[in-house]
Amino acid sequence: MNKVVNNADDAVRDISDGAVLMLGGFGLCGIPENCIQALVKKGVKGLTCISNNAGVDDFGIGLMLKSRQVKKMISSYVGENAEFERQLLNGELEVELIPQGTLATRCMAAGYGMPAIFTPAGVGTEVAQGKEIRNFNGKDYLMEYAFDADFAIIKAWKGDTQGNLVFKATARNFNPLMAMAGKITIAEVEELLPAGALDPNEIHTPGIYVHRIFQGSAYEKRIEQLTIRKAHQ
Amino acid sequence: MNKVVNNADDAVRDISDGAVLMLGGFGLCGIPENCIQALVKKGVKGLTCISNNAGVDDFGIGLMLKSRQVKKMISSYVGENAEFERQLLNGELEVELIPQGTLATRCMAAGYGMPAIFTPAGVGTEVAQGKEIRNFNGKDYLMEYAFDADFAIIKAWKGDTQGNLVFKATARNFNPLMAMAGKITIAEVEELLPAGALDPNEIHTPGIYVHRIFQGSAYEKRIEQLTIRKAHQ
Amino acid sequence: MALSKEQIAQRIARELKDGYYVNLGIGIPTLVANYIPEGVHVVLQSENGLLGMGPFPFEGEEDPDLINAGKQTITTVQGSSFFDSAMSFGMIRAGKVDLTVLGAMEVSEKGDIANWKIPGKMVKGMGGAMDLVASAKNIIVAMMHTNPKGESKLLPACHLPLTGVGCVKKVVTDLGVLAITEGGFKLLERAPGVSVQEIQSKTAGKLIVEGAVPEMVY
Amino acid sequence: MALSKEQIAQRIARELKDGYYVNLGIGIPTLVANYIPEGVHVVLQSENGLLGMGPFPFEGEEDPDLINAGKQTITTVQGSSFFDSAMSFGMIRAGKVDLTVLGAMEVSEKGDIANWKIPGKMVKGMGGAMDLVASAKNIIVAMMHTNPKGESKLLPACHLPLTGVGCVKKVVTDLGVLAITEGGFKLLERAPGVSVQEIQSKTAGKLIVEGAVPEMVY
Repeated sequence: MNKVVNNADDAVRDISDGAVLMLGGFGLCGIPENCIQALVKKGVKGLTCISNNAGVDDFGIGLMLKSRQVKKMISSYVGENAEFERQLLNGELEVELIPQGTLATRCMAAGYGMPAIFTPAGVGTEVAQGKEIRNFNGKDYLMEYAFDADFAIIKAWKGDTQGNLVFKATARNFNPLMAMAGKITIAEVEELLPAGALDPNEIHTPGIYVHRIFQGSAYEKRIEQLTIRKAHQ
Repeated sequence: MNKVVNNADDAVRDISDGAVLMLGGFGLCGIPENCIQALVKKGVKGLTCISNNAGVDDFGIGLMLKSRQVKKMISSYVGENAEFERQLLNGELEVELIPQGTLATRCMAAGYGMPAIFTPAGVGTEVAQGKEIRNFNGKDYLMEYAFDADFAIIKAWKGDTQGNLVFKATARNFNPLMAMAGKITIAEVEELLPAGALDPNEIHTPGIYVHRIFQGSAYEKRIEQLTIRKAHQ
Repeated sequence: MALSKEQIAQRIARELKDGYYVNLGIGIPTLVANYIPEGVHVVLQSENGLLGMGPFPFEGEEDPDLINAGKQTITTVQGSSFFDSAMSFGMIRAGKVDLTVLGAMEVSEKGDIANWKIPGKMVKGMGGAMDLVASAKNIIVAMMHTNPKGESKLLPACHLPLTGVGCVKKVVTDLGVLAITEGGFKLLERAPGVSVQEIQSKTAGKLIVEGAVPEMVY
Repeated sequence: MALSKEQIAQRIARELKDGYYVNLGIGIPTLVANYIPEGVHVVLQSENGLLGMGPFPFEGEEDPDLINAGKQTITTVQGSSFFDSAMSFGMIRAGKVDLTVLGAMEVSEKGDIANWKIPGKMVKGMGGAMDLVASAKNIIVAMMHTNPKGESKLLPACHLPLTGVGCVKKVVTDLGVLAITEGGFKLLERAPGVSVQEIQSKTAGKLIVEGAVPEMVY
């Protein structure tokens, strides 16, 4: 039951060209930095990436975009990325934009074995095009399908050797949802602990969802929008 | 934003005859003991109770059954209760039995604003009668609707004045799901703390779901099946 | 005189009621947090997974793991809680958030809103806006009455791709406060010194003016 | 000689593989936990919200907040985790549990199972059984080969109301081990000293016997 692998290279060893990946994080917050670097190093191509955002030019998924590894992005917001824009406008990159709550719930649906969910997000907009609309109690909902991803690659704060995970603050975001949703789930953690070190009441992601885990290193944790107030405000 | 009420009587003050209630707990584990007693004392009648079980003859929802306050039970398992059986066989009580996972997920659906969910549980059985069946990827699923409950009455381990809740061990069960699902959610807790006392990373139920909270008293926490091993086994 | 962005935020803050859970969008809506009236306690939701958002951190106290939906570093207040994005949008979808304030490019007299896409321009994505407008019980739009070209943003029907349909309840602009009613935009208040006539001339959608329209007081 | 309930559990335990997540039903299945082979590490799931279920507590160490799905007091092992019932059945539905062992009143040669309701008798409810059988990847039924009246419980089709359809993969009874195959019950192993003929005579459903059927070794 020991799910520990040596490092990011080992964790992503069998991700091959054309794979569908989920990548946790919101902006640059809570992203699997080590695995992204390992994927860039590995040079795997033609990836479909399901991730709320696409990183920035020189960090996060932006690094994979720069090295032309991404065929398609499925995201809710892809701003802040000039290289992304260039590839998209040149037709080198496909993008599917979906509402953030729909993105989150389609991950959850996969993790919960629910093939589809209903949400009102996007009713009456171009997001609804081609989708089944259904009325419940006088309100229209779109039927949206669970994601089907080969790998979920996520980042947690603490984890144990059995794959149990705990997230910190808003670095939680999509990570526990994607953890549930991947056929193979790879978790990198800031602190890897022996089984039993985490309080079973406080575990966010039970180990059953996690297939590989390792302690990451050299986390940059870049801040995208440093916003501060003056001491005398 | 202080949601604290004085006691169980105060918390259930406006529950009236014919109300639809969700009651947390699994067997006698994690049940809202104080509120059940207050409901018995109040004598409110004709209730529909959504709860995984129906208590035992002299405890839990069994107390409400004994005083003939329950019109209908919606549960997954109602054994261990002679009075329940008597009322059911005499036609004094309606019962709707639904699979436990369906029960849990219909609570979650209500809390997540999803009008319906799909589950394979019950396909090909009498549970499927009259329900919409839908095939996804070669597998049949039943469409099951979100519950619509007037009040959710739940029990937590710790809570704060803003309604944030933490559950202990398997006393969690249906409690956080029902907490999300009630139009009005009433939480009784073993320990009521000031806002800020709970670690925001470790909260199971955010306060937004909880409308009333109070510190319960005199918890019996009865054990339904005391099972022990011998020291020398 | 037309309101400043700060004043628009200040006016919207008067809509807050004690005990409200509130989601504030990026831009003018974010400023609303600076004007919460005395005695009114609200909890701010950030859709990336936080209830109980506090002010920006002091320098050196920023935490890269603690950001808002605009990716800005923030702090928390007492009684806050973190959760995943599915629960976050679950509570939005279930109508647990009492008030949502967001910006818009266009609002129609039927309450439609367009705020995510301009054809021909690079699209950044809708983020959580479509979820919010489809589910929130009470949506107030904060925006300028006209665009930089001077064209009305309050229209009979939106020209831009929609974010949501028939969802906006109220619009607070630099010129006034307008409720979406069955007949169109009902003018509730004027900015100090701004005439009904000026508002009429800058409102392309149907404007309803009943009796004397009070002037806002600042 | 026919197997005891303990021996049925012991035989099923041999199906466990290292790293399995396993859900054990009430009755004989619960006993499987006592026979987990050396060197095989499995994690027991209890559908009321626990991964990492341990043995029953010593006297005085029982915790009313810590029970299994049979409402028995239990303990946890290192690396355990608690969660709510929706996540619990979510992981079951998503096929994360590798093996489910449960009892049955009847099993059909097509893998249908009936284990929750007898018409005319008080119905207690299906609990989590319908969810488990509808979703588990690998379901083993543990039961006696015949009912107290001596009638076969392995049938061409179930007489009792179904719990699930075409879901059982294997049946371990007091007389043998049978796989559900396209043609019917394929006899894999006999209990020590039990003849193929006896099994045939007590199996109402189609029985497939290919070559010599090995005897179990205890």
